[in-house]
Amino acid sequence: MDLAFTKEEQAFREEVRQFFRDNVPAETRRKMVEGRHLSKDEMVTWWRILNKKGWGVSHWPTEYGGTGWTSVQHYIFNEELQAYPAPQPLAFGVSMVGPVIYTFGNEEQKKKYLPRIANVDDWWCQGFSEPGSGSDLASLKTKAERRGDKWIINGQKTWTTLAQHADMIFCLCRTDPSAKKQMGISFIVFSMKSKGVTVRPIQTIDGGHEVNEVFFDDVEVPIENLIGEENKGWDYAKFLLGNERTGIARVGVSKERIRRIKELAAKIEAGGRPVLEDPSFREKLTACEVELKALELTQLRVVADEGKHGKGKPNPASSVLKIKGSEIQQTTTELLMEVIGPFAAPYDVHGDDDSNETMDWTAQIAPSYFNNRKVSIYGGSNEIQRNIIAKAVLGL
Amino acid sequence: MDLAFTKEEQAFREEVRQFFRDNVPAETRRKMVEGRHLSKDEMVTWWRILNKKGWGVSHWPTEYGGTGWTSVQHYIFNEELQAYPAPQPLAFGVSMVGPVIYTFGNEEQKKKYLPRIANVDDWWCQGFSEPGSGSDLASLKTKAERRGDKWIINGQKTWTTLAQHADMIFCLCRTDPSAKKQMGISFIVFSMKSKGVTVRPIQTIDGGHEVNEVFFDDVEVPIENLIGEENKGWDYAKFLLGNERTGIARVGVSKERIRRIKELAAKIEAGGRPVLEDPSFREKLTACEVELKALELTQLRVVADEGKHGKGKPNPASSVLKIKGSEIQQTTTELLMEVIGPFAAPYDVHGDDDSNETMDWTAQIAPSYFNNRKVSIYGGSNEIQRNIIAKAVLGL
Amino acid sequence: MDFDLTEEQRLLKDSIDGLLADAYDFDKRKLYMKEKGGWSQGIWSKLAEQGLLGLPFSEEDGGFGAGGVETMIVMEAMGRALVLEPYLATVVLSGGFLRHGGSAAQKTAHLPGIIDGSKTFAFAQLEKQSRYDLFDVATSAKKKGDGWVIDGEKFVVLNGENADTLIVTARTAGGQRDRSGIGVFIVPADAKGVTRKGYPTQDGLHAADITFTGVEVGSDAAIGDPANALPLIERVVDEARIALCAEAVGLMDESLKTTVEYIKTRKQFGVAIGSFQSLQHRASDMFVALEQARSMSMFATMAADFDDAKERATSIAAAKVQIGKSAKFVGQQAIQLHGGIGMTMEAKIGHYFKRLTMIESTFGDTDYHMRRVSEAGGLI
Amino acid sequence: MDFDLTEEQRLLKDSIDGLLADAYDFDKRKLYMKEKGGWSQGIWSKLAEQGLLGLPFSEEDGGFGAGGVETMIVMEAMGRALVLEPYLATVVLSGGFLRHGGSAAQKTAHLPGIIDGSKTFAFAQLEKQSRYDLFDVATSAKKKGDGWVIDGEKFVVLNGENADTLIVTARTAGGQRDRSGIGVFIVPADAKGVTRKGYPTQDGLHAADITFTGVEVGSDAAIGDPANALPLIERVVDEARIALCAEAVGLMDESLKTTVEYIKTRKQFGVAIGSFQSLQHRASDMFVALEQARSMSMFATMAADFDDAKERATSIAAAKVQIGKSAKFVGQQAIQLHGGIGMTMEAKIGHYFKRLTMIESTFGDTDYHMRRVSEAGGLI
Repeated sequence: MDLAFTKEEQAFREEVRQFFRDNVPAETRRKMVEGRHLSKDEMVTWWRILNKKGWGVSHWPTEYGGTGWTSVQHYIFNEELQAYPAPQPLAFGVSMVGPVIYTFGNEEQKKKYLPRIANVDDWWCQGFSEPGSGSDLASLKTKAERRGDKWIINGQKTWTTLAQHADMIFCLCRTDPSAKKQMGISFIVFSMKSKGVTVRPIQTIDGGHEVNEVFFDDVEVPIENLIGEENKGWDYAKFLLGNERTGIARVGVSKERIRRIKELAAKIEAGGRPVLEDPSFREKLTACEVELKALELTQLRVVADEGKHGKGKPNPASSVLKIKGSEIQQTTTELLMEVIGPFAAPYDVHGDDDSNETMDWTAQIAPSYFNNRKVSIYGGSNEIQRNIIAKAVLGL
Repeated sequence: MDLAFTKEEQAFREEVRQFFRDNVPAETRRKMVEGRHLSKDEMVTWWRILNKKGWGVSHWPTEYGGTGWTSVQHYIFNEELQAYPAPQPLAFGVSMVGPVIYTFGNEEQKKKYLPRIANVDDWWCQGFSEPGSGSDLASLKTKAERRGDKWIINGQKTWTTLAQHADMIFCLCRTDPSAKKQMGISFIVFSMKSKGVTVRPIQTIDGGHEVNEVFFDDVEVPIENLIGEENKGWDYAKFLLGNERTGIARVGVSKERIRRIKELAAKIEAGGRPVLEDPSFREKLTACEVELKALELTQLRVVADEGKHGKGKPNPASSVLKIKGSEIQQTTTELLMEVIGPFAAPYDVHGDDDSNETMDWTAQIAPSYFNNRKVSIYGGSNEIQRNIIAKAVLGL
Repeated sequence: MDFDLTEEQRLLKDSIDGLLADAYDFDKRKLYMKEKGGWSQGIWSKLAEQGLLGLPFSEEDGGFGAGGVETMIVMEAMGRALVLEPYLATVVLSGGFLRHGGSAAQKTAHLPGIIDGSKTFAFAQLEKQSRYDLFDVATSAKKKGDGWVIDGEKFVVLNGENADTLIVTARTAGGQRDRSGIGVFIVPADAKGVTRKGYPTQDGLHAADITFTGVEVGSDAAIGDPANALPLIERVVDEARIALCAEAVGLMDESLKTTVEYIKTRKQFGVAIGSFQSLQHRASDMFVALEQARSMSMFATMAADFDDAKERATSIAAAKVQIGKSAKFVGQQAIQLHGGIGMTMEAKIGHYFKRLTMIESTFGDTDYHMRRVSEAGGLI
Repeated sequence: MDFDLTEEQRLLKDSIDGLLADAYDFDKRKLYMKEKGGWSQGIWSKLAEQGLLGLPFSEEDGGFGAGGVETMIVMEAMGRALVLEPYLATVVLSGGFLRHGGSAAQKTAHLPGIIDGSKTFAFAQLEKQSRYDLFDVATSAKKKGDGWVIDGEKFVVLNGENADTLIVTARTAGGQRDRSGIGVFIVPADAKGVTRKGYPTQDGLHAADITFTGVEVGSDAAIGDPANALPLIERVVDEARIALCAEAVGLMDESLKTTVEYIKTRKQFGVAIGSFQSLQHRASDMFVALEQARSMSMFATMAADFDDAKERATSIAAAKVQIGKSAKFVGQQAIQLHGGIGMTMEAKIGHYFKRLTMIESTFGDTDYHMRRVSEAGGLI
């Protein structure tokens, strides 16, 4: 047991950090710091910089463009990326559909899709959730019927993140209506520009537009767009969801936000002294920092352990990452609310203008608090996570 | 709606308070303040003073010695009693078996038992819980078989509070083994001096001896000791448990303990200033005071409302009393632990000697913290209370 | 001590509940938000018609002489319906200044417009640096002839965009954080030198940042003692805090109801999610938080009449602490139990959550009032 | 970075786990409690035989030169078995003073007795007024000839009743709360003027209040610089805090296991209570608290080697915060989930709860360390 980073790991951290300093567009970073939404262009520009450096799909097998890093290196890369902050690679392409394609797709599919995913030539979105399915994903109803050399797709997806930007979708569709729940589902990819695809925005309580409803009305999809075997889609979905294990803690994001809290709390006064010097605020902040440090270590334990437990038997501590990670993210947004106090109230006074004064971006603080309520709901709600710990870890 | 106490109610409070000042033995009060155990003699002496004043069984019907007070008067009396502090009347006699006897007993039983209960000529204990029954009380196994003019009782009870002092027990016994769970249970009273009754102490984690196991081995009980009808005992038990509604919040007890915390925290220093001036300690204490004030009001609402909802349909807010009341009691013991800090460790250094120095009774602080863990377990655990709210109040 | 409503209070409750049941469902509310200033003049007129805008004013001033319990009833109902109209700003706050500090002439000039619904008011108090300290006032009112000249900036003034008349705190003497030397002034919103920048707030209400540049008002503009109005300000703001507590209870009550309804009907894994014990217990904890808040809302209402000023202030602060804590828990859990749908603008519950959130930081957040209670030596 | 145990660490773990599995079940522990001083000389000898008492000492001093990870492994195992023997007082604390500050002569005189199990030690530090501040020392050591005269009172000295030798903090100069002027002295427990009043502690260990009245020791009694030993004290106490963190992790780990076992078997309403979702989720939350504590125990172990003294101290303080919070939650919930049986002396779980409770207030409670982390500017 050696609990320190090696010299090599420290050097790697410095390299990564320097690359971000030199290459993340200043405007992109500023918007991230201020909790603003980025434009599609801003995101894609950055991802292409990353891909050019060879870090766009870092965790993919080297034959498809991956880096061959150790799990600790991946951890360091992600932490630095979140903490700088810069946008993480588009998960739907890089972390979700990419691995499914290189693992279960045929050669043609690999050649066709993987380079475009890496370079974000296509923006991907995920067609899993449906109205009514929620945590019970397998109850999905969207169906794909085979007609000649086409799939005819009908149904509705929801909570489809950034579908408004998307070129492609990977979709779970029921292909055998007579099979039981998890059976009879297939994993099909297709263009969002296809006739019959309609995207309807869902406005969330923070006033933002991140998620959408997507309707399929007799959408025709070439038969070769099925990934892997017909009716085996549920297995691929499980594989895909299982890949997302350690990123969910979002330690770097919370670290960055705590730095922001400290900066702001040192500036804003309450009762004639900076909020940062208020003992009860300070104690809450410290409590959050301690939990975050513990989570960081928990994450490192899981990272260091990856692969040792074998697929399907993750480190028991990994279940902690989602619960604590989301709680801490929420706490940081609550602390920001406390710092800003009565000035949380104005809604979008200044819009996205470029002014640099403090009060300009504080209108993002309440929306960020509201928006972050989602992190204990999505990706398997924290209640579901507790079920998982009880059953899979404690054997209850 | 008039949310202030009337002049009459205020005068009553003053009268009660003055009576306690004049009549509670000083030594009894001191022991209560310091969280020590009282001897049987000390308790009985005080209760007889109370009974002589006519306040021993205040909530009984006047024909059996009650006072005819309004529910607000009862509330004031109990609050002042807890806050003085002085021992509350022995619940097992006064609040539990007494009401069962005057409601369901025959004339002979009333004449025989009620005056002795009021004057604590008999110390009563409760024979309900059994090993294995816990929250599922109706699964009890102790049986009473009719043999001639006797009941022959065999079985075991547990968590029998202060059975070591008891002269009498009221006991739920299975009298019809063929009947379903709640059916076939009878309510029988008998002498703890009967042949075949064995009391075995249970030592609790605080080192105290409050509860016992009680074994019945062919105990012979006169047939007339059945209260009410045979096999209707479950109804009487429900009646009895339903009577204990507002006392459970123990607002006065928590108030008194908060006063003690403040006294001690003003004396003991941490980091060169009294603990009471430590902002984070202070905030926790204040938070607890606010919750307690809210609970006091909640209790007043329930009290003022008593009888209006009719039997069996209590004020929905009454379910709050047990949960919050126990949480606050536990918090106050935690705060005392924080005040005393490293000096919580010594176990019973000075025993029950009479020295008056601060450090003398601090050895009771940790035991009191340990002991108070029980308040969220007994009387229907807080988990059971949440089930009750969900089902009975929210309709889930 | 009696927690039952009197016959008149019962009638009042039925009246406001009835009005809102008819006129204020969630869809209608969306339409009201689009009206000028973000609320409905039609509803405001109905409130006036039913006498609700005149409730707390004395009969000789044209009102009904109602007390704190009546305001609690109205505010709780308004919370339950998520009402947008400026009752707090106009009747409770500005009306409060006129009631408690206004001269006969000021009352005559302004109360009829409030009571008949023709005028709305706003209370301009918050400054960039003041945060929750009512005595922290940088805006100045300097003597000029018989009158005053007001200069300064006020922020997040509720109903500030729409109000006909502003009630403004300004310093007439002393340093920025002195307790003395603060005055309260009536300023017509269209006075020369008043600039208003209006905007919606996070909870769908409307507010404004207001600049006062050499705004001249007459000698009759000062409410009460222009050299020492802090006690008046504290009293009126305390009444606003009490009203906010009641509104929050209404919001929480409706949030819990809505959530319980939702989990009873929403199905997952073939059963209603309300059948899962962990969600049941969460809902129970919400109920506990609500009832504790309800108790403290009543306590605050009661405390407004306490003789001892310190005890009154501490009690109301304590109520705001409890309401803040309960509101946060109930609001957050209501969203959590709704799941994804709770995150959308289309669902009602998120709007309750947002209003509850904003109430927490209005006139002092939980920490601020916790400190006040602590510094006063607590409640016991 | 590597969280795996080395081969040697694995062997160490097996060795201590094996020893305790054989010799330290709950019933045997009850017998050990009744031995002189409240712990078993037999177990102590076995620990010595297996080399565990010499673990952290250098090979030239007769030890094994093991590091922090090894102490973590041992303390966690001891926590799991609820060990009574004075490892913390003798090996970690007193041994720590000798290791880090002792002269060659002091090591030669004292380490062999520690390593072979023939002598135990105690660290006399706490004073009536000092609470958690290590620099708050009223006990005095006054120069007399070449040696020192010690006067003062120490409280709750772990193993103080039984120890052969005491390590005592005493002030050689300055005021009671000065950071300089503090020395550390080796005092034979049977020295003239030493009075010990022993007693059991709430968790079943033993401690003593010790009075020093004109206790004379030689010039060789001072460990390190008698005028400036606070850095040494802070270092050693930090190591004790790290050891306590590991012990607490062992206690929590076993508490959770015991609780899960219990709710799997305990039946109510005809089913195992572990089938109720609310209890399942509570157990899950206990698991989360345990894993967070485990992480911070490792972090503290790692932090002992940090170069930056301030970062080291802050990191260890942070670990104590996390351990304190987790210990409280896990301990309390373990009792709650056990129900009535958890309240009895007969059940194992209550004893875990009590030891966890005592650890929280040893060498600084959660609030104390929280303040230290805050004052250092936090962790980020």
